[in-house]
Amino acid sequence: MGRTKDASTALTLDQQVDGLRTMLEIRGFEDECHRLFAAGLVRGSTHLGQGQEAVSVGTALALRDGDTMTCTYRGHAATLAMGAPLDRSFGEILGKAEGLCGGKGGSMHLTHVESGAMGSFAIVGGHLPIACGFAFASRFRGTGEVSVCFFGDGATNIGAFHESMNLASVWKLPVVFICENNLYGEYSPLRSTTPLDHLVERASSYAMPGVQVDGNDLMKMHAAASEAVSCARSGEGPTFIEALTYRHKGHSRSDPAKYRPEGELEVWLEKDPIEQCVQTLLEAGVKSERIEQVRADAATSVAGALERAMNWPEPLPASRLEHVYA
Amino acid sequence: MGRTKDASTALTLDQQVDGLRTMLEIRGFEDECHRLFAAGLVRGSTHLGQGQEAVSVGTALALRDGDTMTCTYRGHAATLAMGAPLDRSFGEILGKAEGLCGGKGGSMHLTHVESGAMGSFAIVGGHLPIACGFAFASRFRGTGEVSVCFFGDGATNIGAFHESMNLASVWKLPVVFICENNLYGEYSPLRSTTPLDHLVERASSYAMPGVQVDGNDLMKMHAAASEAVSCARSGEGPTFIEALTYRHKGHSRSDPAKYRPEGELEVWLEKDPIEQCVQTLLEAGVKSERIEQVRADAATSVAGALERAMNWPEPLPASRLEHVYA
Amino acid sequence: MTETLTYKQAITRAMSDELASDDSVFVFGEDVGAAGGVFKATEGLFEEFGPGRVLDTPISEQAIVGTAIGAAIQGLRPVAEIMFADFAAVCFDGIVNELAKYRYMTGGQVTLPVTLRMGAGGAGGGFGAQHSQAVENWFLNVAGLKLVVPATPVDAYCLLRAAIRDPDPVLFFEHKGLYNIKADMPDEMPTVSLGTARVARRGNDVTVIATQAMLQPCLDAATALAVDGVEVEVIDPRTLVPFDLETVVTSLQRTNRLVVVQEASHAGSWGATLVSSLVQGQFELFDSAPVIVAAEDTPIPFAKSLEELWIPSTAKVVEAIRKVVSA
Amino acid sequence: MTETLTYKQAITRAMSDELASDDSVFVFGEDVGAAGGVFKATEGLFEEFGPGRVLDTPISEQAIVGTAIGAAIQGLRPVAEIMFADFAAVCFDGIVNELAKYRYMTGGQVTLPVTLRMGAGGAGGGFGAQHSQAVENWFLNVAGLKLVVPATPVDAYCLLRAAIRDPDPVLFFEHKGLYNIKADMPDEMPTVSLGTARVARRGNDVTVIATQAMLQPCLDAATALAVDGVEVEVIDPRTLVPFDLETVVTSLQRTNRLVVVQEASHAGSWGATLVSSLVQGQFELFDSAPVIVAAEDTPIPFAKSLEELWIPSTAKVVEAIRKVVSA
Ligand SMILES: Cc1ncc(C[n+]2csc(CCOP(=O)(O)OP(=O)(O)O)c2C)c(N)n1
Ligand SMILES: Cc1ncc(C[n+]2csc(CCOP(=O)(O)OP(=O)(O)O)c2C)c(N)n1
Ligand SMILES: [Mg+2]
Ligand SMILES: [Mg+2]
Repeated sequence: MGRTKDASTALTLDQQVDGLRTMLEIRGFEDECHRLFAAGLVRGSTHLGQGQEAVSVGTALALRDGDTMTCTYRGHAATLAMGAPLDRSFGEILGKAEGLCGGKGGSMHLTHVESGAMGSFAIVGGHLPIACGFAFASRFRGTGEVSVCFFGDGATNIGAFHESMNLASVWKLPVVFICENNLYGEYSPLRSTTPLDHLVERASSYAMPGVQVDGNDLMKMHAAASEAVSCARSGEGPTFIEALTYRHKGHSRSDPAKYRPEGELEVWLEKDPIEQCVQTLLEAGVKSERIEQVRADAATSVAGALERAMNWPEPLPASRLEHVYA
Repeated sequence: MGRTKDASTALTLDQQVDGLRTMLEIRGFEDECHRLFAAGLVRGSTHLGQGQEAVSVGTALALRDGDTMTCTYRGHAATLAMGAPLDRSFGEILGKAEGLCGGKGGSMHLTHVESGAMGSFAIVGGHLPIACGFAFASRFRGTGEVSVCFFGDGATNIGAFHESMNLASVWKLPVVFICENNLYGEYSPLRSTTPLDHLVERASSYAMPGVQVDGNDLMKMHAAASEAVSCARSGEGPTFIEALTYRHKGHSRSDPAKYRPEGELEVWLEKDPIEQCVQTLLEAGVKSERIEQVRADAATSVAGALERAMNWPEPLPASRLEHVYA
Repeated sequence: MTETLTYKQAITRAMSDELASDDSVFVFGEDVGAAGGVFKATEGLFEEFGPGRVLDTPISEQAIVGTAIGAAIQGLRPVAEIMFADFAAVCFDGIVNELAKYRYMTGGQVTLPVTLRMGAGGAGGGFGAQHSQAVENWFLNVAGLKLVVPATPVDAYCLLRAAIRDPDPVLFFEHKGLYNIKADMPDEMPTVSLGTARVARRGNDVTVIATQAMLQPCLDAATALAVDGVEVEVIDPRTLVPFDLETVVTSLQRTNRLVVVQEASHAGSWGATLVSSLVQGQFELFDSAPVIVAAEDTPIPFAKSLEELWIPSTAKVVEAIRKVVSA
Repeated sequence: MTETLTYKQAITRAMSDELASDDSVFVFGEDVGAAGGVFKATEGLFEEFGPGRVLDTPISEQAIVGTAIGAAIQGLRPVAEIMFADFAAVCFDGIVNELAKYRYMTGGQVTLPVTLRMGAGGAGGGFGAQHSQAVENWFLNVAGLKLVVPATPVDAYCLLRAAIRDPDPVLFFEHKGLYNIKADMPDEMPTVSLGTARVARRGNDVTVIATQAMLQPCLDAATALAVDGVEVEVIDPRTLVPFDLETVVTSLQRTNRLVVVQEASHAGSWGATLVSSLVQGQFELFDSAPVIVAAEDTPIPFAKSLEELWIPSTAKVVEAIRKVVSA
């Protein structure tokens, strides 16, 4: 996906269309994952984020080459938004030799260092300290690179969150913490585990600027991320962004999401980031044919990527013994 | 030390005198520890808290039987304030059979469950989750017992602090978190590790009431603790108290405290909690003879306790194999 | 009518029976309440015992372990779930420095009847390197903990009850690959004490020791080798601490040959510990070098074909047994 | 003129030389900067290299380890101090689940040249159960880490430089009881690679393996036994992972008798691992049962008289050697 040159500028229409395409590819990718899982072609667990795409894509549009991104097991969107190839991402989930990690990571660990997708982490909170490390390296070398870190609402209750927020603030590290508040940590509603309605309030505990944003609105998400990124880049330190969003599926493959109050999903389906984006574009004068073309292109690229990945070979047995040490 | 029957009442003069005596005993105890250490009679490390006595004593005066207290390696004051015997506390530090823990814990682990002194913990933050457990037990059984937890300013940057504060708040546990802000974590001034001037601000991250108090003023400390304790007892949940105080000595035996700005110690010596308390009592009409008597009594009891402890035998060799399991 | 339960149901039943019979027992952890647990091992407990006895927590494993410690010191019997055992790493301090040592450091002032349940092992399920580890091996060098590794539904039930009854901290490792295995429950549940091994198959030629999911390949290997007249004894220690060395030694006195099979790499493992103990104490009993069939010395790879090579297979067990009996 | 350095000074010197020769090296941790470290092992570095290269952190070990990981992935060479090794428990997840596995899980996309220094062991100093542990044993079952346990000032220097140069995560355990021992430095410092043992004393009758503070009792025992004509070979593996098995096997081929001495209890220890490896691979070399002289299976007690009994003593080592040579 094309990145903006100057992060603080609002997105052009073309960039928005680009963002839409990425969101559509991600959606297509995750819908396929869902099918693959149901068909028994993907093992273990998989955590889908349909409905949350605008958070990752809006943020990625605010980054430039050299910036880094870390995310969670629910990290397909973020990894793809950074520019990890669709086919190799499918490949990893299918455990193929050409997978992003040679088949050794799996769905929860998609990583593509080349594009700045520095990892999906499966221990809640585990990557927040590491995101500080990327930011530290940037400051140490004076590169201006920004470290963006995605995590969930539930993750704000784990110790690593606290230590990372504090260190980032006291060291004024160029990191942007983006909490994807999708209202649930696994099956637990936020308010049952957290004594706050607005997680953004936690920022003040670290004297850090905090921003709450509609995470389903690509433009708003991009704007919030851009501002935080340029603060970070210019040495003003970290920002905490609470992006309000929702996952359409359950927590993981095995979750039918019965804990949702009736009607909640429907409300959020109405706020689907992709359809909202389409609406905005149409209103801004983009032709519906162009949108249909983008939809079709995204579908084609997903289908092509999946087909390639399905045909890739299994990893070589000897590969399992590699990469324990350098 | 006598505990108040009704925690929310202000201290009577007698109680204040009682508090003074306890502070004097603690001071005497710690001064002796200092000497013992210098004389090579205490091994390992020891963390003294001269100057911080009013925090522990003011709080302990707000508790009733059954309440519990947890503290850090700098825990002599808190343990003694709860009522742990002076002689057995000396005994523990000297590694004697009659020591509070049979000589198996040492200076950093003084524990006297009988009086509610549930432990001194040597891993920063390690006891905050445990304090939640005591509070949970109280709520589970409906006993109304309150769990009080002391820790330092530096400890507010460790993960366990965050998890404990959050859990206590969301579960409305009867726990009082008392941060003894003595301006330093080891040799690091607070502001070099923490992006806040007032740690009490951290309470809002947990929707918890936060109170800042002069930790060198016995009466104010007692008042703040009393209010928090009665909230906790009545089911209103936890409170975070930031008690401003200062340690007269270095962090541990090996620290000459060179990092202090010139004059800082002198300012705080002026605010010595014991001398302040004496002053208040004199102003309230307590005779200076009575005060002198209290000083003498405290000195005598410390000296007697130390003498007894010094004469106690070493632990039996076989005792080292006991208490690994029940 | 005999009742058939899965390993998971047996675990739920054990908690349910404990909750019913002892008011001081409570169950808590992430999503163990209304949702019945990520592994569904606490299903129904919330409905039966209510939110006062079965509690959901935030994602705060340090707070969970600490709460268990404090509650236990006050005389309750907490049963906490750590979900995937790999998450024991985020509360390792609470377990190793506080839970394991509190009683000792305080000179025995209290006991700590804490049970920490966790879904362990399960390599082969495609959960990747951070959700499949045989975490029990992390705790071997830490005095003060008991480590339970049940392999059957009956043992899962009996040992979990024993763990909850036990006055000491117990880490209870539920093997994720076994949650759905089934067994008939005896009408009267036996009492199993921690520290008693189970002989899973009798034989006189070689002693094979394995736990949990590694027992099946051992039993399969035994069946295969029986055809060739090799009689394999298979022993399931059931608990790693305390370890029933006696049952193993008694077996070794007959067989004089030892194979250990484990779902973990060799260094710092319980198998290495066992072999070391036995050669130190019973050197003369060994007619041939003992063999440990261990998992490979790498993190657990995700891809099916790689993960299968990581785990000890029946073929590898057969090979190891042939080696020790022919030496 | 030969220079004499303490173990601690050798460590400082190694960091200083690395900071001077490689711009990508930085040193950080709690109070390692202006204060020079709780153990004073970073004294002078802050003054020499400034606050950009030598940094104080909050009390946040998880953040420290994570920062090291992220910085290393980006090509820096972080040297982090965890102060007392026991505190590795509060950042165990970062070390075991992230640091050790990142390279593997990502299919080798990067290397992680992280060095985590920690003050380990030191039982005997009266620091109690939470500040004296031989923490290296917690990490044995975790693939992806290298474990270094230097015993002398020269090795401390050489191995720390090797650790910082190494492309993989290295846990560097500085024994607190050795910080003040002194040695003459050679004019030209040798290069020591991780995974090469050092023969501390030659002998043909029995091979004794020990690390760090346990070497002295072994050497003392060797001296004592020499009087009786027992020639003891003492080997210091210097690194536990990688482990130089070859040097040990070569010795065993001559002596056929083995004693391991360690400042840690037996279960899950490096000694048990070594004995298990050797009897599996070199069974025929053993003329008698190997013996491990281990610390007692309890937390470390505080009182001097108890703590002394916890640690393997020269007398116990002598006894063990006598036992294996006479068997
Ligand atoms: C330390 C740790 N504890 C528990 C888990 C199990 N777990 C996986 S995802 C999850 C919920 C996380 O919720 P949230 O942070 O809101 O992210 P979301 O899944 O909603 O994206 C939990 C508890 C884990 N992976 N790591
Ligand atoms: C997890 C952990 N990290 C580091 C230490 C070392 N340490 C002991 S005391 C201390 C400073 C604590 O400062 P603070 O919380 O302000 O308490 P104070 O000592 O001032 O009473 C540190 C870093 C420790 N014991 N545990
Ligand atoms: Mg969520
Ligand atoms: Mg302090």
